[in-house]
Amino acid sequence: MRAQVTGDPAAAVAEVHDGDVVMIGGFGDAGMPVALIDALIAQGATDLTVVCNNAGGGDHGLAALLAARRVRRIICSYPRQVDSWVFDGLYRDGDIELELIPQGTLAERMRAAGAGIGGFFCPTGVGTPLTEGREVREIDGRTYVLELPLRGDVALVGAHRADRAGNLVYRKTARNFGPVMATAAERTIVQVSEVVELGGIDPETVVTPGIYVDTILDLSLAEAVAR
Amino acid sequence: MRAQVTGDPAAAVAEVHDGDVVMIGGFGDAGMPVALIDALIAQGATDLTVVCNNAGGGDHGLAALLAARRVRRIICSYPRQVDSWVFDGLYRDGDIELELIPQGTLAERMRAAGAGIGGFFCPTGVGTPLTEGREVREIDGRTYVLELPLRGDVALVGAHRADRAGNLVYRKTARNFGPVMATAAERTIVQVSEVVELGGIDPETVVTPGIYVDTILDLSLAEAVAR
Amino acid sequence: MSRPRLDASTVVEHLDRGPLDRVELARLVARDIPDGAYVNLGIGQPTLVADHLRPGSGVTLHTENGMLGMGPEARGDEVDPDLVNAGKIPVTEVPGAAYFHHADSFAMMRGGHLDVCVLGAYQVSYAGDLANWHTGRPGAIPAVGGAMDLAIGAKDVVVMMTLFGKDGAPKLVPACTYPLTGVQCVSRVHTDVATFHVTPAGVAVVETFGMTAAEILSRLTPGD
Amino acid sequence: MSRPRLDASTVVEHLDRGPLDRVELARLVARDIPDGAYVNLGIGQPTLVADHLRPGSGVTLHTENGMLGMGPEARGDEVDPDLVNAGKIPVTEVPGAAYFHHADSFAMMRGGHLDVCVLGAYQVSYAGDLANWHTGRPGAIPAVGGAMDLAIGAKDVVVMMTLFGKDGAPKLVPACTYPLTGVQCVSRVHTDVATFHVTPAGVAVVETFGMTAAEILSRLTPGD
Repeated sequence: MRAQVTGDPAAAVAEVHDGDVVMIGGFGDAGMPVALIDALIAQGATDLTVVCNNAGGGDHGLAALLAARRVRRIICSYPRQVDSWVFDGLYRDGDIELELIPQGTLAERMRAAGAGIGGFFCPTGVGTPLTEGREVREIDGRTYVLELPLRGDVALVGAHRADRAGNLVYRKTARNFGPVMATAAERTIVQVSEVVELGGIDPETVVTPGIYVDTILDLSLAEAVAR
Repeated sequence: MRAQVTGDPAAAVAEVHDGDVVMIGGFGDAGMPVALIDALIAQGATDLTVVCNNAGGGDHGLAALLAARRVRRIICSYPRQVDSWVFDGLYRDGDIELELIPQGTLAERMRAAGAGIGGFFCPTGVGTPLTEGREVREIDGRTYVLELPLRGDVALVGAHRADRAGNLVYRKTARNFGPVMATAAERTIVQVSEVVELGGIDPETVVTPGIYVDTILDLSLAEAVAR
Repeated sequence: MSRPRLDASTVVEHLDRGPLDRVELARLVARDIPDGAYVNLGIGQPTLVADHLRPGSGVTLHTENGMLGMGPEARGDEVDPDLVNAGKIPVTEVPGAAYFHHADSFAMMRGGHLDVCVLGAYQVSYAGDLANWHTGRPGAIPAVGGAMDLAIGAKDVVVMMTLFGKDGAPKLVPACTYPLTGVQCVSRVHTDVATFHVTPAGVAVVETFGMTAAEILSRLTPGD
Repeated sequence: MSRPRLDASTVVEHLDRGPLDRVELARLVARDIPDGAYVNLGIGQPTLVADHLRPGSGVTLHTENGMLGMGPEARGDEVDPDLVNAGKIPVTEVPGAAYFHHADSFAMMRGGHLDVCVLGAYQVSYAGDLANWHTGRPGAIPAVGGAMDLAIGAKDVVVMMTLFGKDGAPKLVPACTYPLTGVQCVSRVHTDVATFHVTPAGVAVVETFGMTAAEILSRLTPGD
């Protein structure tokens, strides 16, 4: 169904529930949907499983969500950063579960979820501790491990611009996980710097078609509301 | 390695060999690389396996390649068209082999080849004659059939515009199979209406990154040569 | 598999009229498409449904050859050989359209993101099996296109067909005799004389046109 | 697994000098990257290689967070928080760049389309096994990022490291004791004192710096 546009961050994340699997876009801070995360913290949903490439840096965004103790488990490829002290502390104290997945497998498992693929044979991580005990198969002389789709209840995505049909474009490497998470989650909530009228995005340049977008937080409206 | 640009159709297809698996872009005539196919007919390679959504229409392009009896086997989803008389005749006379694959599975098998996926469990065609006798698996309550990657020796792709780094953009629904075939073939040969300098294509709008492109036939040069 | 079930508590019989013609059938199918839905209309008769979508319904049309926001068939100067629908007919784009390649387009279909697809059929079984790609006749050249992907992909697979063939044989059958397109995938069957919902318990007649539900049932199961 | 093999017929010994420093090592790695190659440079020391690519070499840099045509680190006004490399350091784009999402970026890597990747390592085995993501030390927080994808994806996986650890222990070993990143994936090992090629027969020393091949071999296999 057609995407809804709002300027109210609270309304945008109203339907996130305790125990949800929440996919959060971004690679470090690039593409991280900070306004949506802040709204989610205020909203109060807890016992979340977060899927995100990193485990947050500094004290803002995902790190703030972790610090608020809303996340039971994080599925990511690279939790350790110079400024990942919030995650590091929780992890060392046993207060958060970590599932580590190679970055490309993380992306591909979400793509599989979005693309209706039941599973795929992946060469990444074969013979390493990260695929230990898993089903392997030799195909055409190469060994692969079976990977299953990774689905989300909600995706929080930071994009650059949307049109009223929900089509999205991103900026530079802030594109990263947003497009694939938008396909993998039951409900996709996006924050953008502006929403333009139909026709305002060239159809040849759309990165995420509107079919994958449920709710758009228009930050230009949100700022107007805040003022 | 960096893409080579040429205005000479013969040079563009010089390295296609007898027995090659040749992927040919296009959905009907939209995106069909007719100049490259004509050059391939003149070049003479034979005993080809062609992967293409359709089996050619009218007497031009792929139909002409079939009429020249260069194709032993065709792998496609939709051979039958109102004007597919060339294919129809060859097929009825037993002069061409046909492997029929659901359109999305055709695309996904090529994507798998390009993406290093060894195989994937696909829900399409389960319980139908097109997947009879194949390995099936129930995952999460749904039945899937195992599909394997589909690789090409060569892909012939019709795009709209290239830059000197080989980045491609397409036009409207002529995009179709080109981007995925470019990833699935050992060598990708593209025809474009023009090649622009570096910086002439916005990096945000590139559909096929140059890494997937080996040879570019610049039709504006080809016309200049022909004149 | 269970027989077609007649749920008398919900059936609406339109007996003051004859069967639906093609245009009326298209209009009926269009009526059942929710506002804001993403919809794929199959080649042939289903294409007619587009003409009956309410302006302002916010329905977005998908064409499997790589587009959301497909507009009406192109006329005159609008014809662009690079812009065609799944039947290779030149079409137009509406504002807010998006193009994507074939792997992405079928990921969208297979991944269950389309709300509705409308397909023609040779046969639908009481269990919702669909046969619409191949007659299986000797000499017929098979072609499947995107039919199997649509059948398993869309949230709602709606079939549009006449209920009986030219020879009078029902197309809603206990088990398909034609090669299958998909298994237990159809959710609704719109025909000229009746509309059926496919449920886990079987097929329910929900609306009839020019015939009573009892008449339809007896013609569907003449041997009973 | 076979021992490191010394192929005396091809080794070049540079004995009029000491070991390579970090800059010299980066220059050497850069020298071996073919013109026109698509290359991913791992986080840390491998990043230095970019500074030594010959202008006009036509080498295109890939960063796994979604870009081909990555330029040098951004300075001053060039810094854009939306444009970072795999180490989250602000970078620039060169003309002819392209952006793509993560699934597409790793499809490119996993699909074998990158010509070369250059990675740091804790250990490389004689068979070309790579360990570079986790020390396995108690309390260490594991993080893998794109290391495993690069290890199995690039046509040539080139390792850059010192040959011996601070404690003198060789990092080129009969079998890795650290958790593996990839199995039999390394094709070339560039170190401060020697360059090795990994072949199906084992590891061949091809060039040395400040030590003879014989010395290196004896330090690698002290127990022999």
